[in-house]
Amino acid sequence: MDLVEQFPVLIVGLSMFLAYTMLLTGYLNRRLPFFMSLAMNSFFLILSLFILNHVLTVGPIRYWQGGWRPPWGIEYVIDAMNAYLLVIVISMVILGLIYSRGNVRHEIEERKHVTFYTLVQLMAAGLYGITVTGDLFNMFIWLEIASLTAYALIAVAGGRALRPAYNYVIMGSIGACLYIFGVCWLYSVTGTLNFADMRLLLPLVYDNKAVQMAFAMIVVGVMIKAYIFPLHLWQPDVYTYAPSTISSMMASVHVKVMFYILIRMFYSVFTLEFIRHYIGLDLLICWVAAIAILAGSIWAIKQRNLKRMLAYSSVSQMGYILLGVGLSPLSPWGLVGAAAHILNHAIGKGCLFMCAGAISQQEGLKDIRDFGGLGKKMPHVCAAFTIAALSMIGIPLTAGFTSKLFLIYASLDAAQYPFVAVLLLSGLLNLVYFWRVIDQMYFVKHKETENAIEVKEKGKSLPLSMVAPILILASLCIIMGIVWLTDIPLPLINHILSNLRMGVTL
Amino acid sequence: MIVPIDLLLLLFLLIVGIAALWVKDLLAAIVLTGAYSFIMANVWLQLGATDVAFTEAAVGAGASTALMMACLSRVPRWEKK
Amino acid sequence: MELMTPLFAILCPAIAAALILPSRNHPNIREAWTIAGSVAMFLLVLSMAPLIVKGETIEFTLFQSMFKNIYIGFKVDAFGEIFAITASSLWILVSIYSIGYMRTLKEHAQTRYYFAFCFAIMGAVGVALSANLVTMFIFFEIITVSTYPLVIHEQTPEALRAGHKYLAYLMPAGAFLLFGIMITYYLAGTTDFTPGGIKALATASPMIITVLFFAFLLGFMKAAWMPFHSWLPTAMIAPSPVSALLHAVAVVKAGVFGIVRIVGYVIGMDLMQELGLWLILAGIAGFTMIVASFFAISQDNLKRRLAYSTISQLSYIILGAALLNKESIQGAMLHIPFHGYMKITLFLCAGAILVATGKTKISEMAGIGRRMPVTMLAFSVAAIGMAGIPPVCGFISKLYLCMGAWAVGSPYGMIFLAVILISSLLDIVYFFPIILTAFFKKPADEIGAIGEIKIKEAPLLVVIPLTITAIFSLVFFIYPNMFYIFDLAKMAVSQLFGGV
Amino acid sequence: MTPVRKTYKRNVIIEVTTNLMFPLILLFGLYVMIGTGGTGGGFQGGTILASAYILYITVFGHEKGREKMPESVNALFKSLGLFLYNGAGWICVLFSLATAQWLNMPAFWPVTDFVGVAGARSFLVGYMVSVGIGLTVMAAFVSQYFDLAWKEDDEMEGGEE
Amino acid sequence: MMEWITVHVLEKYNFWIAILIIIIGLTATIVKENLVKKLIGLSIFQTAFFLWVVSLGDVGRNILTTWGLKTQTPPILWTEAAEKGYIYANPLPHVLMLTGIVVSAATTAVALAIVIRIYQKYGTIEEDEIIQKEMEFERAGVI
Repeated sequence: MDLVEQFPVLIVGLSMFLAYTMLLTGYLNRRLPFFMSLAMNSFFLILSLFILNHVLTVGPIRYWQGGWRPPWGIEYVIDAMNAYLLVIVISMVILGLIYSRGNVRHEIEERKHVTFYTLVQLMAAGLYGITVTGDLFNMFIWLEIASLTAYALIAVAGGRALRPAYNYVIMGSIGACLYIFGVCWLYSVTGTLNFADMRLLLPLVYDNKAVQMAFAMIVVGVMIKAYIFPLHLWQPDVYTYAPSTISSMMASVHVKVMFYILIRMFYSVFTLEFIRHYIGLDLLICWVAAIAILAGSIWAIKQRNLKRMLAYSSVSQMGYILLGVGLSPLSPWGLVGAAAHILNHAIGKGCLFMCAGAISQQEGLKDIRDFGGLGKKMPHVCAAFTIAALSMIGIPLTAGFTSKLFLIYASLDAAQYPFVAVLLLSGLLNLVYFWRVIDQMYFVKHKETENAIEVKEKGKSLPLSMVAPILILASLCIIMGIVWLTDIPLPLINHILSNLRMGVTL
Repeated sequence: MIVPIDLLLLLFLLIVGIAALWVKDLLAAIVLTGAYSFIMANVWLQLGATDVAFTEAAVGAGASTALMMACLSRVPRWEKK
Repeated sequence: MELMTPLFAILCPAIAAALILPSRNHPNIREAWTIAGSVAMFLLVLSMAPLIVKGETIEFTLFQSMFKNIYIGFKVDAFGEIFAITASSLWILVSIYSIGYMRTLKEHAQTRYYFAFCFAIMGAVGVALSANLVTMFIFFEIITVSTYPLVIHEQTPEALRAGHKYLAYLMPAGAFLLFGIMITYYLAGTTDFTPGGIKALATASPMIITVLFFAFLLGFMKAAWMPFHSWLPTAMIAPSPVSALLHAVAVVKAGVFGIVRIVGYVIGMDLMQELGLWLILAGIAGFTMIVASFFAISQDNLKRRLAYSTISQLSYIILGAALLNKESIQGAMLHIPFHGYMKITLFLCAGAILVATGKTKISEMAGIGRRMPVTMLAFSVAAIGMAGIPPVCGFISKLYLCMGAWAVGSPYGMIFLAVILISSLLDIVYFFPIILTAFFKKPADEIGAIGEIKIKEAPLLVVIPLTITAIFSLVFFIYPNMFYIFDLAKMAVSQLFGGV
Repeated sequence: MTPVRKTYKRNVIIEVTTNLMFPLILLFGLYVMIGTGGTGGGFQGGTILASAYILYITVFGHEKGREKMPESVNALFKSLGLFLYNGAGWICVLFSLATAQWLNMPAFWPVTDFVGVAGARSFLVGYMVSVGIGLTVMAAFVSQYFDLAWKEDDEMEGGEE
Repeated sequence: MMEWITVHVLEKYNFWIAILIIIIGLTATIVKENLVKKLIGLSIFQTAFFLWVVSLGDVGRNILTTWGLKTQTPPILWTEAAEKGYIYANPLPHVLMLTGIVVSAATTAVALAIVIRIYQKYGTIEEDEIIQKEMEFERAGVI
């Protein structure tokens, strides 16, 4: 057994281990937990890169916990999709942590810092767990760990965040229950919880109503957590009032992992044949996604609060990923688009939320209409915001363009022409609401009111720990925009397609 | 398992569950929730799930109820509508 | 032939932009970077011309993309080289002009201006040199985004509204273009520019080709064909050098360039002929030529009149491409640089008048020709060229266009010949009043003002570039092969029509 | 209703009963945790342990409760439990380097045999896991109870902000 | 018809009652304004759902005809029992539900903490009043 095959369990186990060690060391020194978390997560990043390399060169990693064989024991399976997501999740967690260093001091009372970092680390552990596991029920446990910590982290902000947090608790619990409900039904039919095993056993009972119902339940349950359009009602408030670090992490990582569950369910537990022939859900999902894309964008146009606008924008962008997932039974490019957008949206939206936090921290501004002349006061943050916004709009040479390109081609390839129009229209709607902010930042002449000067004197300049992640993410938007255009990710994509057994490679 | 007892317990379960949601007094509601959990534990015992029953008795009927009570000591006792 | 030159040419403005940003507090250094970048780019672009005249094609693949048969790279053929030479040579002059213009008017946010300008030019030259539609689209969008800060340079609510209008037209255009590109790739499996059209498209159904054609036509809204033209006059709120280079050359010519590319290199002449699409395109072009000229007559604002003139002239190029024969296409290709030189002269003159007198309206310009003889002389030369009167280069391209229309032969050809001639006549109608006003009309307030208003020529840095462009417009008539342009056009046509 | 902060009222019977019951409940919790002869039961046991503390806190008030279970000790228990649980897994990894597997109990057997507790075998690891879970659960529930029921002195009734 | 009822309703009364309680709980979770009541609804919903799943693990129940004790043991398999051919309940759903109970308890705790914070902030735990207060605060510019 290779050493690298230990790494998945090392990442998950050590994350949990670390979280509680941080809690203890918090009593010795309040600052220590942050550094411990940062160091260990950086270590995990290296490990995850090794895993990615191993997966791409050798093949999927299968790890049996406790030496129990898969149908009974819990299996960790890492194929290309997991490894890719794991790298994204860990790097976004690291950047979020660095950002939180400056931001948390501003938004959260000092005595809660240790708990805050512990919870963040626990949430990260939950997300890593979801990513590596190959067992339906184990996934539920990690899902709940990630969700429970998220509830708490949102409520940490206090004030307006509380009611949204409570709503999220209720909605999230219902979603998790639906998920586990579906899993139990599947179990009652097949008697196994392992992805691979279930994939083998399920085709015999695809006709079974229980299986189809279970599929629907799982999908709806996960969709609540991933705030697909009609189920998104808890989300805008949460993203608006949560601490900026958490908004950023939720938007960039948490929801991506939820989507990962969806993708797993579609292609690792169920198969393309099931989705296409037995329930015919593929097009329904596409239409839901299309409505989400348009509705999210239209709602975003109506918003005045920057973070709320970004939240609705996220609703719309989740539609992109769902559209990719929905199209992939018909065209492999759909999955490519979804996989690409998972990364592109993570870096883009992460950056935007971080910028929103930075702006409200330094200048105390939340309303877009007050942003006049911000480009001069906070040049770096505004430049990063602009780049990330362009990426969201889908201007070429930014990351967002490539995912749009893949998705448009997927819709053409699948002969679903309405979605081409939806995607193009959505790009224009994104333009409307993001351009408003860019206009305000750079081009609108602002009145140099006394109030503004006062604020400027009062506000300290941002610490490097906040600006650095923002700039890194903004530059990643451009770097990834070019990398996705090249054929560098092709092996990864081919691995993902073959591991999810799409039957085709590019 | 003994079916009459099983049925009886399930009936209780239904009644207690509805009652817990019905009453305006939150204290009563919480106590009824505890009762509900405890009856549920009995049902599970009937179903041969001793370990789950045990856990539910400890966690659902015990700890959760205690936590809710603790919470109730700080929020109003009566539901408004 | 594999050569890195196109890449270096594209990188020149990008590097200049990167250097401009840190030296924002030192205006002289900043502008030195701009000029250095422009000269370097021009030399690099020009250095490719001799090779291309010999019939070579310079290719450089940057990288293969995830799509099969789509690579991001450059392929310099004769047609692209014409546009690249035009844009890059004019950039040098406009950079010099900008320095004089911006400093005299003490404009704000000059760093942003130069920065965005570099990217806009990069986009234009990138469009010229790109090897396939995807690469072209990337540079197209770079043009759109980078010209926005230039359009709203004034930052007044009015300018912002103009900028929004600009985006509201060009961004949907980008969406249509992307749609067209994806359809092309879906149908043909490639988007490379192939002289004579992509073969695989010939087998597609006529319906889809028609849809594709209209998608591209809408996508190249930058060509300002009617009725999707109104962003162009609105965008004239930008500073004069911007109007000059971008809205007479870079942006709009990129759109026209795209249409010619589509006609000649993607859909192909045969298919255009077969499906009758050429008639639609020629009809749109002819309509635009006439109507825009009428619009121009009624404008009092000089720059707006020039804008409508631009719209009209751009359609000459579209018409040339639509008529689908050697002469017309050669005329279209020649009209790109020639019109560029003439129109930029006009815009630079308008800017010079603004700098010297602060006047923008034609009715206020009475007698200005006597105070600013050099400027108005240059203006007259360019205006004569616009109307297609020798000895200015506009005559040559229009001659070829007329020959092309004649060569079509059918009644349609005669109609379009008439359209070209009428439009030229209208050119005279709206340009000569300006010249007459400037030289022969006495200013109304001359008596009271003669002592106080000392109207002189604009600063030297402003006057020199416009003089040079005017002289070049004349030189092109005598020696059309300057910068290899005539040879390149001939080569492009022979490539298109199968090496005759 | 107008909640009035009443001073703490002592009730001898309840206090004495609680004092009597407290160790017994703890004992029962421990029995559930490790006394049943196998793995499992950690969570239930932990809850029962916690219920003992919750009873104590309810009867004697928070101040005395905090004396019984200070915050730092609580955090220590919370962490310690997880260390035990997680550590059992890591120990197994360490002792089974050839086929290193997390929580692979058979890997631990040679060691137990060597030490001379062959009869315990995997139970040793099982106990570690159980006790770990139990401790964490107990500490978590107790701290939750503290947090929920702890009325800060400056807390205003009616919730004016 | 009778047979259908017997097979689908009477023999599966556990499931039916569980579904009934699930519906009641879910309705309460959504309809009730009081936050604690919402939570109670959620807890009832979750527990009923666990009942549903545990019923799955109860193998071989064809009881209505054979009233009385059944050879069924707790899910611990020892050799003797296996030799004697005892039917034992499937342990896996139980294990799953153990975890589920834990999760529901944790959810309850988190939600209760948030409820208390909400009460401290708004002085009420009725959702409509909270929303009203939020709007008032917003108008007053407190938040």
